[in-house]
Amino acid sequence: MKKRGILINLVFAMVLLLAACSGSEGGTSSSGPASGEGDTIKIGSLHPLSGGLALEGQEMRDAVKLAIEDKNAAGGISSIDGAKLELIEADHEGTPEKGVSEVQKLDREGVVGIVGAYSSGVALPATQEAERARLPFVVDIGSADEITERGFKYTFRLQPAASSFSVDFLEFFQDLNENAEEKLSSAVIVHEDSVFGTSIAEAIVENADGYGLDVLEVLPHASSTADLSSTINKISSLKPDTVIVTTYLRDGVMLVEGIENSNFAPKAIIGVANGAFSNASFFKDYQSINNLVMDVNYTINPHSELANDVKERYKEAYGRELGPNGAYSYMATTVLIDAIERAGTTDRAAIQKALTETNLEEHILPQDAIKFDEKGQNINAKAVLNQIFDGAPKVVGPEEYKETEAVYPRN
Amino acid sequence: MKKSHIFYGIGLILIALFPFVTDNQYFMHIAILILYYALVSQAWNILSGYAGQFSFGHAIFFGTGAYSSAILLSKYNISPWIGMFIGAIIAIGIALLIGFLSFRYKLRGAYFSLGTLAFAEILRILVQNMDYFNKTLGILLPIGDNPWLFQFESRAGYFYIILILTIIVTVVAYLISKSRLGFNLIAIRENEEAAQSLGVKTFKNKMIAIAISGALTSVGGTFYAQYLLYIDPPTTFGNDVSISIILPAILGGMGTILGPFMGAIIIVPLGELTSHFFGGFAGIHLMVYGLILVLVILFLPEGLVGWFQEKMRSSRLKKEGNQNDITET
Amino acid sequence: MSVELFFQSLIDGTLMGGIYGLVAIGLTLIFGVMKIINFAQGALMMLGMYVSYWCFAILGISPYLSLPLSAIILFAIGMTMQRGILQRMAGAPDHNQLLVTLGITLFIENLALVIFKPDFRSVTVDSLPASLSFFNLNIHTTKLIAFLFAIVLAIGLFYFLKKTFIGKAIRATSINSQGASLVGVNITKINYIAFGLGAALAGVAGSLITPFFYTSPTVGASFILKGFVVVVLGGLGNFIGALVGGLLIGISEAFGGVLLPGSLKDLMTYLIFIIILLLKPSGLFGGKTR
Amino acid sequence: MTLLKLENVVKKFSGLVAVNNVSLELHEGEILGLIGPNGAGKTTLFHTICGFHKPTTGTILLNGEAVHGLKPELMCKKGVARTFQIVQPFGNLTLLENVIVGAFNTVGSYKEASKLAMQQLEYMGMEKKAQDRMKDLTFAEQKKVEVARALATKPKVLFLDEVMSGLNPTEVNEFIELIKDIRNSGITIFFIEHLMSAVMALSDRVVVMHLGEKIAEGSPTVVTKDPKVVEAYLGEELDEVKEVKEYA
Repeated sequence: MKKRGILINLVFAMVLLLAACSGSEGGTSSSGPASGEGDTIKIGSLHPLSGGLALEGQEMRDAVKLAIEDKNAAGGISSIDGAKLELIEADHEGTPEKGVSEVQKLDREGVVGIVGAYSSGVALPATQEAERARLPFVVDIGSADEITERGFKYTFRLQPAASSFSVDFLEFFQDLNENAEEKLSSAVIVHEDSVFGTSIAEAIVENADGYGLDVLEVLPHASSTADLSSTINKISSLKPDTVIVTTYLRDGVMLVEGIENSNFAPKAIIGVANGAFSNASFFKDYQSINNLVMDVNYTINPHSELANDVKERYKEAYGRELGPNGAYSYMATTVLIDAIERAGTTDRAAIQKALTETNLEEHILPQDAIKFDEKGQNINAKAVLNQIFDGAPKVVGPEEYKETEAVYPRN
Repeated sequence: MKKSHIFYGIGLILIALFPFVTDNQYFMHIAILILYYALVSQAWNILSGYAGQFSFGHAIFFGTGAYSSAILLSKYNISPWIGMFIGAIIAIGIALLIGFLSFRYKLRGAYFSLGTLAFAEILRILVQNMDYFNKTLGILLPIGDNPWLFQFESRAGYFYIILILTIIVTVVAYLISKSRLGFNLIAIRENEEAAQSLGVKTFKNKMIAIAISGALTSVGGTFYAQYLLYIDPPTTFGNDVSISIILPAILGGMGTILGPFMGAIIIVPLGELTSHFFGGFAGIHLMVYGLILVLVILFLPEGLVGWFQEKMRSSRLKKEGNQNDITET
Repeated sequence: MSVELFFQSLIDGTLMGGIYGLVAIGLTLIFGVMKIINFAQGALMMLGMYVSYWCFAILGISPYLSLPLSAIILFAIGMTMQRGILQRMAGAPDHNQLLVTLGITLFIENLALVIFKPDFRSVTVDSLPASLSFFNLNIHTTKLIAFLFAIVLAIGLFYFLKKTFIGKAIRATSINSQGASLVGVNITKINYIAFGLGAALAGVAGSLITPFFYTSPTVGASFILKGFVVVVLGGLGNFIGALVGGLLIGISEAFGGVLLPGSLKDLMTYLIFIIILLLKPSGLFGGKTR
Repeated sequence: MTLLKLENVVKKFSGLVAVNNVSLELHEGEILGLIGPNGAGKTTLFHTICGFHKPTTGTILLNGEAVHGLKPELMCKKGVARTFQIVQPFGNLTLLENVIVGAFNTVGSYKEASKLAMQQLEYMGMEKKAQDRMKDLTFAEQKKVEVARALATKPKVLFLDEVMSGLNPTEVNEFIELIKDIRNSGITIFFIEHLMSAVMALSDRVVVMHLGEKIAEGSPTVVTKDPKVVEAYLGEELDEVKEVKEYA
């Protein structure tokens, strides 16, 4: 009875499918980059440009753009006759399947490498897809340990893994206590409950004993929560010396504001890879509450002139401060460009090989030369300890990047 | 009947040949996504399109399938082929529990929708807080090329699996639509009182519908987990998942066999095309996507297949009308 | 649990509950009268937040002063939505309306993303102290104001529906639109007004929460699900019910957050919701069952 | 032989007594009419017998078996079929599909069900429109399909609730013949009707209800002369009273 309608639909479906198939034959072949002599060399940027993480994603995309423009302004890739670089943007919207399809799309566009991810949930399947396509993927931000634990050849990561963050934090904590008159030990950990916050918090709890840290309670919350007052009430009732915080920007501000307005003042507030405490708008807009807040974070080397130059030009071009996320995107792109330059070709395998041999000394991060271990992890990656003084962050650790002494405990 | 079978056969062969036409990974991935969305949407269609119980929380079953097979593989080294069935059985259990509560207490219309949504949120929060499920860290599955463990070197392997699964689910839906169960479900959707008066056991039939729908959706969840190899609570139990399960069937035509497939064949490429053409301006592609969604629902309220059927029907009526005129004159 | 913690949780829960109620008031009007599950309500609230934000950023006006403007603008947007899209779907199945509002949400949110950029923006009200404290307990000032507004709005709307002609017409339409049209109520017009009013209330809610909540394109998502829960708890179209439902959720969350481990406090909301849905689907204050 | 027996059936709705202590018997093979002014509780009585309402007190026996409180679907399985005062079509389905739903009450396969359904449509003279959608039909046509749908469940007894309202005289006459025919095929009929001509022409016996109570029972000619019945109809629409008196 419905037969005829169904048949017509089916035919329609076939036509669509066939159109898709023939389209594919006309398209670029899937293996190998399309760019030949005289063409531009394409670099993919894969970040969350829309949705709840759009702010971070767009900041990072802009940093990739800046790195590419810098290289082009400097004459392009000199080992390939000054070939110019071209940015291909992709938006993974924070969803894994979109991440996979965007990697494939970038692959089809003929990029020679991808910089990106931000969310670990997308980084995991996206790097896997890149591995399948033998396409170098430099993860700028993406903290889940597993990203570099799968034995992939084409995956490299600049940011320290979650576990190393936690260890960095614990070491800073121990140092602070050694130099302080009053030793702090009890702490409450507040974290947003996605992979990012959870993995860091869990690693801290696991290793806390060895560093004299006594975790009273772990308080997770959804990153889009409307209200943190019960978290704050719980903190005031537990009265810990320290509040350890891993959150995104919005909830981080809500938390500090809430603590400030409560009857309880912890002796230290220390962020770990915190999305708020190293954010320019937090320094500027929240001076009444942010004084002496600390953060252990991947960030920009304060002593590097190159870093200051990049920061200034970023602000000029995009009207926004270059945050830690953007700094890593900038460097991840630079690392990829450096590898292309050394490979002297757009062959992806050659670029992958060049990436493994990376030894980049001129950079804007507070670490020694950027080098990857056999898993693709940036081995010298290091977090620094920041503290906010009168609305400006200063590095207070480790020794070699220190700008000033830490105030600890803060009251 | 015979003629249509031939058509379907040819159609299937054409689809099955797809991997031979292209070795382009991107098109393969899109084809897989289309089939996968057709599958889960068809499964949803059984409960919501046929039986008229509009679920807004099918992520419940999707996540159950994804997590069951992933946990069984990563913790107990049980092949996802077996995990798929265990997941389906667990999904049936959850479906019957939710169904019992909802139908016993007569949740209807929007209330049933909001109720299922709340159940999905409850499951997400529970999974997110239990160590057994690795909390929010999710589960990363090993990569490999052992077909016994649902792993394939080439994408074609995944393509054929999802093709076969989608065919099975579509055939199941077709058989239901031509059976007593199917007619009972549609009758419940159209008018529950009238259905009862004709001997339709509404409670029992709704329970069967939610069980079948849940089990088949969980199969889709298993495939998703094994295809992307990483799952976490928001991408399996989140609201967005429920919505993306619903959309193809609505666009294609709820309560029709080909609806979910037609919807998927439109909506997946639509998402890709909008991000292709407007991708350079973050946000605009989703604006266009939202706009097209509104327009389609506004102008094709019965979905594409429903619209076609209506066209067919009215042209047939017109023809008959003409014939009557001729005979009368 | 100490006495102090108990009362502080009670205060915070009550304030937050009032805010959930505030968000739900517009929703319950649209849901109650037009039976539309309006997913775009969160997006409309976000637009209200931006109205207040820009008034603050450009003109330095406090959100409490820009509140009427945001109500008027949102009223116009709501009416346009109803007129241009939803009215055309009268008689379409419920789920189609729901999906259309979903499409509209996607459109509005991403439009905001394109125009306003994804930045989190905040408004400060310097003329007010951040919090009042007594007996060692703290009350968040701007939350308190939002809470008081919620009460005033709920009661005001309650009487608006009871006493005024338009209010009565809205109620008549919600009970029996055919009957209402028979006695001379212009249903189409009432629907415009009701939807416009619902949107305006979203705008007001948005303006009121800007002083203590970040403004960003996706902010609506934080409130919309809870909004629906509150609406059903309170009973469709029942403003006082929405307020009480909000309080119930707010307080249970406040105590759940203190007493339950992890992020299980969110579980409370949905468990309460399902229990009410099953046992008393007409809501806490609904007289008749469906 | 008694097919259906009601003993002291009471149905209250939050204080309001809709059916008050009604007892009656339905004999196998008869056509029993149920009349009474508006609000007499006729439809509520039907609902109560067919399982849509639970009787507050009282017993209902079908072939000697207590069936009160059973759900409508189980009543249907036991051979009780009905139509509705306001038609309850499956609007988006075709006529044939509507009737197939009923046919599946006793039949398992689609093939058999559609065959049975087609037979019922032919019986009602609706086979030409089998592929039309129910919602596109006229009111009178929908009523016919509803009867076909009920018959497709293969009932022992058929409850018809004002099946002839809104029909023109020719259609009424057709329907009267049809109902007789259905009874002759062995199905017992219990019907509510306002149209007195139809009641007089069809009924073997008539039961009269007023304000929830049974006030009279007997052959149509006797009942319509009953002063209690005439009184009950006073205050009703005039022509109906006239009609009752006409037959009195």
